[in-house]
Amino acid sequence: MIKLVALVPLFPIIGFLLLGLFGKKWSKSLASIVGSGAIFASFVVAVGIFIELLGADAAHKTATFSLFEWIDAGKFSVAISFLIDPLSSLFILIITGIGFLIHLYSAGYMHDDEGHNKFFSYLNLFIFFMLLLVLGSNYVMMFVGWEGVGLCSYLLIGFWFKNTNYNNAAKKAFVMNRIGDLGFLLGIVLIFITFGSVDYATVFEQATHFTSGETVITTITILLFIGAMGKSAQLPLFTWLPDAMAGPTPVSALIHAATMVTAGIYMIARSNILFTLAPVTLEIVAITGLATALFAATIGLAQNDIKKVLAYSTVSQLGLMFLALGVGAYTSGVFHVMTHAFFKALLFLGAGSVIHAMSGEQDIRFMGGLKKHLPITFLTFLIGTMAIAGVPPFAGFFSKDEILAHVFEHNKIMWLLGILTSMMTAFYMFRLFFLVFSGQFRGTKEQAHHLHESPKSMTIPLIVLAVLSVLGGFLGLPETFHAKHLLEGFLEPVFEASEVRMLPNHLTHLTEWALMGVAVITMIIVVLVARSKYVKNNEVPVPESTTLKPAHKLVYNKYFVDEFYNAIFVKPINWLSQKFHSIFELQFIDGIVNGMGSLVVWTGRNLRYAQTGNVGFYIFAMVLSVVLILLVNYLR
Amino acid sequence: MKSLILLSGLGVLTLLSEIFNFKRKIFPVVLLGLLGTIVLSAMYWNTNKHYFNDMMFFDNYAVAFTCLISFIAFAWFLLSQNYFNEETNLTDHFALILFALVGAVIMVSYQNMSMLFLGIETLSLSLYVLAGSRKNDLHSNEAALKYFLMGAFATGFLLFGIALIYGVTGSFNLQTIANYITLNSGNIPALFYTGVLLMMVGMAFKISAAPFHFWAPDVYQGSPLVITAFMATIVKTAAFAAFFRLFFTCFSTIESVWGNIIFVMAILTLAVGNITATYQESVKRMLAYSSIAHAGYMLLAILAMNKFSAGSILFYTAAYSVASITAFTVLSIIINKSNNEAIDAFNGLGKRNPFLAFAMTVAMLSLAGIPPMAGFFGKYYLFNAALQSGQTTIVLVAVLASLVGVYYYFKAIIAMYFKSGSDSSPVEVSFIHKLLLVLTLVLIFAMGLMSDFVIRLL
Amino acid sequence: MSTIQAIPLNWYILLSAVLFVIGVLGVLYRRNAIIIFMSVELMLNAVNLLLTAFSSYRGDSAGQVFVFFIMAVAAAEVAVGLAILIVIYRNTNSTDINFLNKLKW
Amino acid sequence: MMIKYIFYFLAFVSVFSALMVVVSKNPVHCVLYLIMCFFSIAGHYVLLNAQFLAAVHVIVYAGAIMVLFLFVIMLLNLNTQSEPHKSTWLKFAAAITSGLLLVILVGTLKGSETMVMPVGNPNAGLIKNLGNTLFKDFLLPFEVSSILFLVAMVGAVMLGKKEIK
Repeated sequence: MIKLVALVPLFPIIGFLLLGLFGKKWSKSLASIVGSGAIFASFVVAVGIFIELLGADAAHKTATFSLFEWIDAGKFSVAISFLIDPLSSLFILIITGIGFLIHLYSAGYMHDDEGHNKFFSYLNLFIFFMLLLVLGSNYVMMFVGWEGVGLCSYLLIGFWFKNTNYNNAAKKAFVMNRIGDLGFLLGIVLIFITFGSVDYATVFEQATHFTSGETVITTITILLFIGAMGKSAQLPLFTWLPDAMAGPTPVSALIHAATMVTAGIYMIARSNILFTLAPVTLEIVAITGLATALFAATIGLAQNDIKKVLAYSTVSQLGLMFLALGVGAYTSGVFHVMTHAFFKALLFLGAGSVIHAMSGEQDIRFMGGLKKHLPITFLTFLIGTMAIAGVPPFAGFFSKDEILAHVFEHNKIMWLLGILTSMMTAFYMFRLFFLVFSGQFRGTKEQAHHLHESPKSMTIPLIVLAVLSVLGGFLGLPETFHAKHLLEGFLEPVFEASEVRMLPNHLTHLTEWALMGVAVITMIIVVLVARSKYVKNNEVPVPESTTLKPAHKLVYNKYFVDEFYNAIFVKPINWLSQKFHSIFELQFIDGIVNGMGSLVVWTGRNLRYAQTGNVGFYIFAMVLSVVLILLVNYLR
Repeated sequence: MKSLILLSGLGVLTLLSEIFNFKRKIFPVVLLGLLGTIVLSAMYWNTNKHYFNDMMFFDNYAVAFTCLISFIAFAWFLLSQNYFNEETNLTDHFALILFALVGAVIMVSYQNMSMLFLGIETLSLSLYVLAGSRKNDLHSNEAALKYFLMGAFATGFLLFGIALIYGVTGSFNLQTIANYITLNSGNIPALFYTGVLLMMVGMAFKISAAPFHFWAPDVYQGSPLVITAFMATIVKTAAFAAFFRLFFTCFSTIESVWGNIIFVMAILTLAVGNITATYQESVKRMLAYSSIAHAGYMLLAILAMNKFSAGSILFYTAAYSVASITAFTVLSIIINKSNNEAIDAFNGLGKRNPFLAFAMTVAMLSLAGIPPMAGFFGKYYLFNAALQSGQTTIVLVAVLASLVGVYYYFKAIIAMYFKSGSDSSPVEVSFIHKLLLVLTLVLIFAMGLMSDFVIRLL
Repeated sequence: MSTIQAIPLNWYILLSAVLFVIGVLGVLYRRNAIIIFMSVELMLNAVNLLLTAFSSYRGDSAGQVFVFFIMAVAAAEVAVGLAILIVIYRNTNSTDINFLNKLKW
Repeated sequence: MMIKYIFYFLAFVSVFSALMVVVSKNPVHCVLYLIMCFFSIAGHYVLLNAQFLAAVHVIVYAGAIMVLFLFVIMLLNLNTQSEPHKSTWLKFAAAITSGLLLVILVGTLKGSETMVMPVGNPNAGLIKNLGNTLFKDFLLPFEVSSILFLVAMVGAVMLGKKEIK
């Protein structure tokens, strides 16, 4: 099966070509069958590769397949070749597997959209580029995939392009990613200058000869990390991701939660040896990740748009993954990528199902009590929420716990902040969950009338993902359970070179149990607070504009505890959350990004007046330049 | 050489067709002739023939560029096919274009300054006339006069440079001049360097490098669209090939004289071209600025001046010309339809004709240098060539400039896919244009995939 | 005694430089397109003089042959240039280059 | 000695008439001064032992090109009144710029006194030698210039002829 690796990206591109060329004349069902079928075919091959790798002994876990020399200019040569190793095989499994489920889901979700067939062709193209990104055996191919997924994401965010907001979101995503891409590109150039090659095998082999902390490696890794910051929405380049929610929900699930945004993590995990050799960069990665996690979680506390909450939570979880990479826990980072792909895709698809049922309404203040109407969505969403909040034994618990354990080893204060982040995560996720599913329905009569469970093509992916969210964690049981960490064993060959340079695990079993205990107990407290606030007290966030009359009269039970809690925690946090969102995110970061663009355009606007249209002036400029050139020559 | 004779013969034949009344049939004849030119010149691959006392030298560089120019001309004739249906002066146009091609072919294969001068003039004179060929259109008039005045003026500098170089070396032959430099290094009179720089000014004008670029936006905008397409592709390719040939054979050993100046010129060109393009409303004018910007990238090859330069220049000009032809084809269809060359005319094209929109998108992406289109590899090879010569600063500037470039190329894409225009009627595309677009699209992708092959030619 | 012995080559170079710059001055100084053409002709003549001087002092006729080509081109250029000018004059009734400002920015 | 004075005289005439071309208000005067300038340049050619070139020069420039100029000026009826002028400031700037160009050009031309000239054929400018060079070495450019003329002809006719409606 491994030899067939070229088939994995081949199917989606064929799918894209078929849909792009003939899709217009096809019926919607045919288009969705071709689109999903292409991904399913890839998935089958990916599973085959995965199984074969599982069985292979350590020496045969890495294989490279060259198709042909692509670029050959002097010393610089790039081959189109695929690298299969545990890391890439895991990623292609996630991409094709979840990709297939989301294609299936889209068949239902986009059924009434006129751009249905076009949508599938874009999705296939996206999968193709994403596979190229993870399968390439050198940085140039990764860059090609990197640009390609950016393009598709851009196309898909702006898919409903009639709305200018969507447009602006697409543009913002584009600009921010460009900043990151520049870093990545410069990083590749520097890698080529330093190592004389862009091939992973050569680069990593040569890198082992460098000593830790050398400036050139630090520079390379920082540049690569800038690229990762753009694509994986880290501080300060994260603001495009919440805006990107303007696209259709399956897109949010596939691109902006499960796959594309984790490309940055893949890149760092792939280049782990370089990062291990640059402790300074690792520290920067850890701090950036932690700051992003904390920051996004804070904003998530006060969002009212169901997709925005999930978006900020994605940013926050991505921050957590970077934190893991930053403390050198590469396996844990990848583990969390996997579990996160399961439960975040599930949550987004669940949200899509809710939005579908609510006829497009996304504001959670107008939902509530959907438990009765959407039983399957309710159950699966509950599982997803518990998984992300870290309820044992759901998937998120194990991966998050593993990360936090490594962070504890690294730095206690970081661990404390990490726990704070996961508390906030649990809070806003359960707040979301309670506001949507419990209590009374707060929408209009018309919406209430239309409430319905989604069709099978949408619920089946939900169920599959829910099962994965429950079981996914068992791939990486902590040592304390005296079980084998399956994933660690599998990924061993990829991170081998880094691990010998890292400190071994110091934590005793007792400490590990204690850490887990703290995490679980704080989580339970937070969930209970959320429950009392939103279920018992039926609290609903205040509408932004007073003209909007709340559907239900708000009932406040005047407990002293509540008052106290409100004054000490809720108000400051809400205030902070609002301010972070409005001042820091919208004004500061967006301001800088937009400012750069405006500066260029402004210069363009003024520079063009140099083109006066007057021939006399042109000739003057020419003669003056000639004089200058000759003068320079004379003085030389 | 045979290709040159064939092209001249074709030009004369088109003139005769007016007299003997077979001008309806001349279009296919010209197309066939151009294909013949490609074949004839390709046959001379690896022969390295010198002609007429070393007036011309058909090395592989010349052969490759002759093929490229003839091919672009072929594509250009397909593009302009329906433009000429309305023109009364069909044969005059054809003859002038063919004679301009003769000039272009001379410019890529000359080995003597006199041939360079005559090639440039043959090309330019035809274009002065063609730029002004819409006699009742003030814009076209203005473009012609501006082009003519400044072109003649720049020729003056070029000639003064040639005269000075002749005075010092006693020859117009490139090889003799190069030999003179190596033999007398260290005791060359200052006159010679002045001559080199004045020639550089003349050539910089032809490739529209800043600060000698001022004519380009106005002339490109004012000329009839198909002529603009011709100027942006064939003229630019030929002028650049001539520039490079001159500096590579003659002056590569005295880089200390012109290196810094071209360095500054390249930065200025990149900045002016890319930044000014961001604010343009007219797509035609935007493409003019973009062509200035591309001249800036091409200057990197001259700065690099190593064994990779020739190949990267060939690839870059090819990628740039093919993408430009695509863009101009779409633009001409749009202008035909809506009589509006502003960017708004593209609004909603994604709906009105997805194929056209796709073609335009690919062209824009290629011009912007997004992988896996040909334009990306063009930039890549250029940057690589410059890096091999240690020109890191200019590569950094070029990368930054290309980021700005992405902005304005995407303006067109945004207009097509994310905006809806007042006119939503579908756009018709003639069969020939469809054929041309398919051909260029395939090329853009194929060149990306087989960049290796092209680059190894030279 | 021939010219070559009597007059240093430098004088000719200087003279043609002066004529060339006067031509440039004319292009910068005037607004009438016809006079600008004439100034360009002046520049070309300066080049011709320079080439002829070099050619004579070197005893090499190639330089003078090149002068023929320059003359040929100058004649062709004038024909085309004046044709363009007449077309413009028909439309605007002027040969003032400052009126050429429709295309800008 | 005589030759030196002839050179001075011719140089003075050519520079003076060239300057007058630039500053004369009446376009017709400009043309006449230019013709004068061309004659003085022809004189230089004779001085340089390039008699054939001098003859061709007079025929082509004074005989053809300048007549064409005069013809166009008469045709368009340009005179002092219709002559546009740049503002004084611009004229000043033009003078300064050209002055700079002259200074810098002459600056780089200096030092060429030491240039060693090989002793070639003193009769290089005679018709026989010119013809040999033109039709042996420079045959191809000669042929190409015929294409150039064809271009100029076709172009001028195309622009000049009335549009057929």
